[in-house]
Amino acid sequence: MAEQTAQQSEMLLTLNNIEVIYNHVILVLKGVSLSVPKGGITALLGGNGAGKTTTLKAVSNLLRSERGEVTKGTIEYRGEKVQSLSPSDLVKRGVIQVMEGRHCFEHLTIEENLMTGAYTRRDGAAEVQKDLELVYSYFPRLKERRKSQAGYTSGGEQQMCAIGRALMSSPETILLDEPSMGLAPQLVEEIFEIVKDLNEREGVSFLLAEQNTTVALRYAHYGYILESGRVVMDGEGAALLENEDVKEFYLGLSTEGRRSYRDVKHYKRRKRWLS
Amino acid sequence: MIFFIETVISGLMAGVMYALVALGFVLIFKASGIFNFAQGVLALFAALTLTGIMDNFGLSAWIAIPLTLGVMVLLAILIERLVLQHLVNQEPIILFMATIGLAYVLEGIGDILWGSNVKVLDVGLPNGASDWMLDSFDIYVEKLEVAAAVTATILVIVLSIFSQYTRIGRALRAVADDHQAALSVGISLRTIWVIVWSIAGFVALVAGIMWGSKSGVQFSLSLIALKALPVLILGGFTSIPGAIVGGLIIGVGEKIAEIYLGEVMSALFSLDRNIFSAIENWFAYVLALGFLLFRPQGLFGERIIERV
Amino acid sequence: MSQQDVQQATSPNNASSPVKAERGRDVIMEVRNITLRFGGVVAIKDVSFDIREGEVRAIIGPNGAGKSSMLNVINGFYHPQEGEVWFHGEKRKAMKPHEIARQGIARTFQNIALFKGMTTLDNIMTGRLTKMNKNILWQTIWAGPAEREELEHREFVEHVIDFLEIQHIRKTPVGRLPYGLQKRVELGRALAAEPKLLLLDEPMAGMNVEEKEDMSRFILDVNEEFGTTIALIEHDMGVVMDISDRVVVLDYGQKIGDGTPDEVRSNQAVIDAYLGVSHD
Amino acid sequence: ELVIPSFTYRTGPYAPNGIPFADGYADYFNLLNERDGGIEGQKIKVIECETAYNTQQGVECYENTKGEGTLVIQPLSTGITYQLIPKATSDKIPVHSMGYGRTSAADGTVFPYVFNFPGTYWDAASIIVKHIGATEGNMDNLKGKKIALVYHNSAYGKEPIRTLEELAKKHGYELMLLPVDHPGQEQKATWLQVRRDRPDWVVMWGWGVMNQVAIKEAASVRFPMDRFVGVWWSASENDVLPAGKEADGYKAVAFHAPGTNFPLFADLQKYIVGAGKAAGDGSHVGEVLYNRGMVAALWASEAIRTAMKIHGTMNVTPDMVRDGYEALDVDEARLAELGLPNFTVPVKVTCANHGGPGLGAIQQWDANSQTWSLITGYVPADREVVDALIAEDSAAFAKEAGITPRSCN
Amino acid sequence: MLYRETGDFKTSYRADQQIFPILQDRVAFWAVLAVAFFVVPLVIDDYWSNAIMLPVLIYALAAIGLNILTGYCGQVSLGTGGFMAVGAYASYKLMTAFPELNIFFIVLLSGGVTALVGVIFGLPSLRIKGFYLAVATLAAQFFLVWLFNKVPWFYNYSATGQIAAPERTVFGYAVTGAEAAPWATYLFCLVFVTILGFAAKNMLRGRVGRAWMAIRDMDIAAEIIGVPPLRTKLSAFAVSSFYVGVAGALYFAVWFGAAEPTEAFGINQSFLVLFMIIIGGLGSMLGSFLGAGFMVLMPILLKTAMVGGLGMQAVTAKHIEITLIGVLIIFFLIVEPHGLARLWAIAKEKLRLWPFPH
Ligand SMILES: Nc1ncnc2c1ncn2[C@@H]1O[C@H](COP(=O)(O)OP(=O)(O)OP(=O)(O)O)[C@@H](O)[C@H]1O
Ligand SMILES: Nc1ncnc2c1ncn2[C@@H]1O[C@H](COP(=O)(O)OP(=O)(O)OP(=O)(O)O)[C@@H](O)[C@H]1O
Ligand SMILES: CC(C)C[C@H](N)C(=O)O
Ligand SMILES: [Mg+2]
Ligand SMILES: [Mg+2]
Repeated sequence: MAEQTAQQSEMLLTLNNIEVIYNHVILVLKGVSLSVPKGGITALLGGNGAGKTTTLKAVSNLLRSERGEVTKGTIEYRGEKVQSLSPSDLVKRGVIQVMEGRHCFEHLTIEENLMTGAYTRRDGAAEVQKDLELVYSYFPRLKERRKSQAGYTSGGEQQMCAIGRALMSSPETILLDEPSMGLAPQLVEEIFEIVKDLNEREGVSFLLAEQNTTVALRYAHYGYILESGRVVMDGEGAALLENEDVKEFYLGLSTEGRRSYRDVKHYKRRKRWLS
Repeated sequence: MIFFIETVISGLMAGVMYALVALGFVLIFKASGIFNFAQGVLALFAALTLTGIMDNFGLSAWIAIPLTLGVMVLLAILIERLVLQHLVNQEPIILFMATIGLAYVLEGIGDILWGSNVKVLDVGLPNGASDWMLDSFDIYVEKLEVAAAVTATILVIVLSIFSQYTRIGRALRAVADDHQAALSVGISLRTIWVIVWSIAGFVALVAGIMWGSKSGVQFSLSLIALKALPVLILGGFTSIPGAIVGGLIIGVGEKIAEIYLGEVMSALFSLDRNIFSAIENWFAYVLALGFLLFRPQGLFGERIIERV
Repeated sequence: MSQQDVQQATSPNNASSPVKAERGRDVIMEVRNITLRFGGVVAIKDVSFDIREGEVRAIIGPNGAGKSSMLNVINGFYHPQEGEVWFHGEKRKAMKPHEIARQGIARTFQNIALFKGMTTLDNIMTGRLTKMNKNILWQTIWAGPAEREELEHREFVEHVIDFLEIQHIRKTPVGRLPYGLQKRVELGRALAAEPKLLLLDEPMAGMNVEEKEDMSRFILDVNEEFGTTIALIEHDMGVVMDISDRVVVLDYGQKIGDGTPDEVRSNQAVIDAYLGVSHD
Repeated sequence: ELVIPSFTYRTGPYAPNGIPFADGYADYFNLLNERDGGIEGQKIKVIECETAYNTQQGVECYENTKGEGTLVIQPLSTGITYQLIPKATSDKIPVHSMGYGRTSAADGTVFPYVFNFPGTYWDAASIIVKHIGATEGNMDNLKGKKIALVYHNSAYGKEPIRTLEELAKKHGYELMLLPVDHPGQEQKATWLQVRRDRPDWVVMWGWGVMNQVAIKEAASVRFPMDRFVGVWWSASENDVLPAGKEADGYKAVAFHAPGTNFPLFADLQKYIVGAGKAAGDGSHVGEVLYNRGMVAALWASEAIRTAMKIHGTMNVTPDMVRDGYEALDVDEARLAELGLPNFTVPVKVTCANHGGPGLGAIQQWDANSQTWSLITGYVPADREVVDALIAEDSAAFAKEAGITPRSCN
Repeated sequence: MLYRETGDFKTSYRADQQIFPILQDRVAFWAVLAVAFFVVPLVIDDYWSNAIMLPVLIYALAAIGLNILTGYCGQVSLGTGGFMAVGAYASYKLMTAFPELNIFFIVLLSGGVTALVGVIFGLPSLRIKGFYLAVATLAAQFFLVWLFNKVPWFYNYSATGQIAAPERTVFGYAVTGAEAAPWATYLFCLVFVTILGFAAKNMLRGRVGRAWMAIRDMDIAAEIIGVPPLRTKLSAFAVSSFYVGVAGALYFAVWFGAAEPTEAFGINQSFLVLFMIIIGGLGSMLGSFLGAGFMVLMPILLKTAMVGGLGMQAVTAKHIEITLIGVLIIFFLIVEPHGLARLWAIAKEKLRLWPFPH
């Protein structure tokens, strides 16, 4: 699936050795470098607390509002340093983030939520309307619930809403944080199909943090694996899928094939590349 | 009977005056989830600036009002730059506290700039009781308050439309729900905040003009904020029309209570009727509280979302 | 994704599940003809099923099917317009959620609902509040009964902490923890209540395989070692098929399937509505 | 150096009233310093302390200035005065609550360190009733009349109620009580009641914004201004100006004259205001409350002078100043000497009587010329009623606080 | 590494549950307490007592009370002034009705009375939340003040509604009334603050405190895991009001000696105490003290610096002081929204890492 990434493409987003500290004392990212090529799907993998969300927030500049800051390194988008920009400047440049844990506007209806996604757009109501229909066609469930306040919809519906909202800004790059969380299996596939579709048809680039490694690597052109705030491995999607360590620790496949969750034994198997 | 009608009317009028102040609160709360304690001081500050400009430079109200408005916009920008910008994504109570700090600052600066003497504010609004009402119906209505009622109505209509149906309006409500998510979709909190605080400054100016014309411009003007609070919870923190409906209910309720409760109590329980005087203040709150027990979000407020 | 992928993902070599079906004949919880409406939205429509003592019962279904609402009905947060809830063979009267908690039903939440300002330890200690009762005056003095009670329960909670392997974050405020650990703490809080029936709402969302394995192990251990009955909502079919004894499937508020994992997996209605067919 | 703290409120809701008073108080002392080199050659040091009319800050000011050798305290607030009575008494520092504070403090035997001359609130109430009687023809005509009291709903505003009730019994008028809560911007209900019940007279015990609003509202409900009488604290320029023409004819009781028509003001202009040494911006000179500040300062300086004479020392202590106050005698002649002939009532304080003569005149506002002027001479209060009440109240206080009244003979 | 917890291992849960688990903190705390009890009384004078120590102690007590309700149980209240009034009037009525009763018990009883009143006004909290509740508690504030102002029974029918505290003694030393010595009033308050401070800390670290915090952090989840909301909230109202009531009684009887409800217990009091806990730190005992200290001392310091130090005019100084207080509030919020207590904690954390940045 990922063979077409072989060609060398121009880098859209580059993180160069960044370090992030929360609250002046908690050091979370310890020198992360990665890059997202134009028109590529790049996956960011890693266990809980590895720093995936932090990395994405560093890019979209949402860290500041959580009392975190990038203390070292640079972040460049299209060759421009973007660290000092505001989140809305980034959105205007075509970078939008889908936040982990949904973050819908509770009191707004689903449709109003989607419309806020189009806040920065200047290309006219008709275009926006078209995209709204597109989002509804991706997620028919949202259309059914369009007049409900987002706060009263189910977890999955909120997740769809959050993704749909980002699509409404007709972005160039999407930072997707755990898009599959809480979605039913067929929807997970669908989401990734949408990603692929947007990527291929519209040339949208993606940086996605995902726990569902199997699916993510199947769609991603390139992947980085993060552990405790450091990149410990990277490679093409397909190559990572074949890596023995990745198989063992992220895919749950042992040499005998897929393990049953029931048979997992009571011992600690976690492997650390480095710490 | 005439007297009862008169009581009701004066209650309505008082209510409108409260609503003018409440409106400022609602705007900011609705648009950013901030309970703006400084609203009263903002009204004082606006009125002080207006009189300051008029008296010191001998300008007419027509020039001074737009100038004051300019000052209020400038103030909004400063508030955003120096305060709010640094408090994105904080809990409501922290933002509330910051507005208290702001209230102190504005009070101090207002004093330093314009002094604490009483200033007479005359922008040409009609004053005194309406002779026509008094002569033909023997009902006493203040002309100033009629003007206030008209202004308030216009404000409410315009602001409701603005917040419900425009792109910016939607963004305002989004910010109130979730700062981070709003940032993430590209809503610039800074712009939004400057916009709402400017509008709130405008509303404060209107309130300042009305109250200032009524009782002179001086520190006490900032205390009218307290009168707006019961109105606010009754109408709902997030509802612009709620501010006016709440105002009317509170206004009428407290006037009727103040005038009649003593009589009723002395008739029913032979209690000293003098005890039941000066009850307006707490009565307004108790009345609002009564409504809240049935609708915890106020009459028109947004439902409080309770889910797990 | 192909049909085959789904098959593969959902059918590991799970040899052990038939054995479990034998266990637990007594029905501990039963919902009968539950209908729940929110204004015009019908979240649950005439759904009945039971949960047997000691089993792991999964509830699955597409997004918005009414799964979480069902858990909310079971623990008394939502009051269905129609239908009955039977617990321990008795029809349950209208009750407040906290009273129901005292009857031995604990749960975790889909959107983590930890007490953000408190440490892991304190969060889990709150799970034992239903079991603590020394009055407030003793509390003010501390030394004496209140301290004894505190230490006794602390002991229990430390077991839970050891069990979930979260010793290292004992004193960390939970707001700072990564998502997966928060889920684990939430499980700990529920376990601390020593529930008879444990309701888990998507306990493994946002975890990678390794973490899901850990979580599965915790769930199974709880189930096996303490005999706790478990009802769980989960979207990862692999997990559901592996660890549950019986599965109920909801779709648009209605029950469309109920049975062992294998039965459910081959149910055409379930495949259509939930497991999905390929788009290739 | 003579240390005199000035408890001011130049901020807060009551600042518009506090400012002119504070200016007058400070300017008078400064004039003495500049012109005469102080009192009998002793320079006066005025220490301003801002209370914002707030009790807590008042207490802080008291404790703070006490250490500096405070000679007399004028808290300018009934609330603070009540607070300081026990403290100052035990610290032996005289308190002069001039025309405010606790009325029964007029009884020097029970309150040895508190003075409230030249008149108390009860005197004021009685003088107002007398004026009403006079206007109605004679006191008997009060029978069946209705008098409303619009008052600040605090210890201050409640002070006159007792007396007015007592007088109602004596003269047969009906008393209607209308409290107004702080700060008093909203008085609709109050004035509607006035409109409905149509009292013949309205008496006001207000302060701050309450005064202005009341006068405006009274005008709106067409209550005749010449039947509306305030206490001396409800009669400054601030209170009537906002109502414009409508305020014409409003009355109040007064114990000193308004305006600048006195020789002393020439000196004031020369040494202080003109010399740029005014405490404020000089704009309040001659206003009612400014002049009142001056009177307060005048009596304080005379008391200090008296104390110096009695004790034969230039270094007076607060305790000595108390003696000075108790021997204070500023008669017409002395006033003329001071450049303020007929500026205020002649005052003679004694050990037993700290309340002074209890005289008051009625002043009236003329909206056209924007001036206050006295329209009656100084008349005494109904001593029979007032003194009895004072005796009763101070005896009750003495009992409660366990004080044995000192003997004054 | 000036400040360390490494090497300070706990071998029992009991040791781990102490108020100050770290040895250095423990030592520092007892040292402060020792100074407060044995050194300060020897040097204190009227000014220090009346203008600084009593206000700090009494407001700290009120702040602890409000912090329990707002900081720990999440129920924002603006009724503090009203509840302090209840404490004050209760103590006044008790003092005058039972002259023989020791003032110590009078103060405690006043707290008890206030707790009852607090429970009544806490009832709406079951339905009303957040700022709605905050504004609704103003009903209590205004109603109570009105009550004490209007119903003559409360002020023993005195002419103006003022109440004054008669002299009462402890071990023969006057602690109320004008004759009370500064050290006596100070120690009397300090004893209350110490005892009640420990009591609060004990409640907070145990069952009761956890239930409150659970309600604060997420009331619905708390209810679902078995915390009864009404009982818990009302207990917070009761305990909080008890503290506030005791503070009110001390405020009136010991500090001021006289009071009038509209002035002394007005809405400004409510706000002041709220400022204290927010500036000090919501949900922090230390914060209650720091906040009280800050709000009492800051104006005095500014005033002293500007009037005494720079020789400014009182008015100008006052205006600048008001402005500066506002600026400082905002400044501290921006530096650390969680209050001075958190700032202190971060400072300690930095010290622990010192000299390394992290
Ligand atoms: N606001 C914050 N303050 C302090 N620490 C934080 C904050 N946010 C995150 N952290 C810490 O940063 C580390 C990385 O967190 P992050 O959320 O980036 O992980 P993640 O890889 O996205 O994990 P998950 O898969 O669980 O979402 C964690 O250890 C977390 O405790
Ligand atoms: N309190 C409520 N008010 C209104 N509608 C509600 C409420 N709770 C749930 N709903 C609606 O009921 C339906 C079922 O919701 P529920 O949360 O039970 O779904 P779910 O099966 O848990 O889905 P998911 O897998 O996405 O979490 C949804 O359409 C939701 O919008
Ligand atoms: C100037 C004042 C002393 C009058 C004031 N209203 C009082 O408290 O009595
Ligand atoms: Mg994450
Ligand atoms: Mg759900």
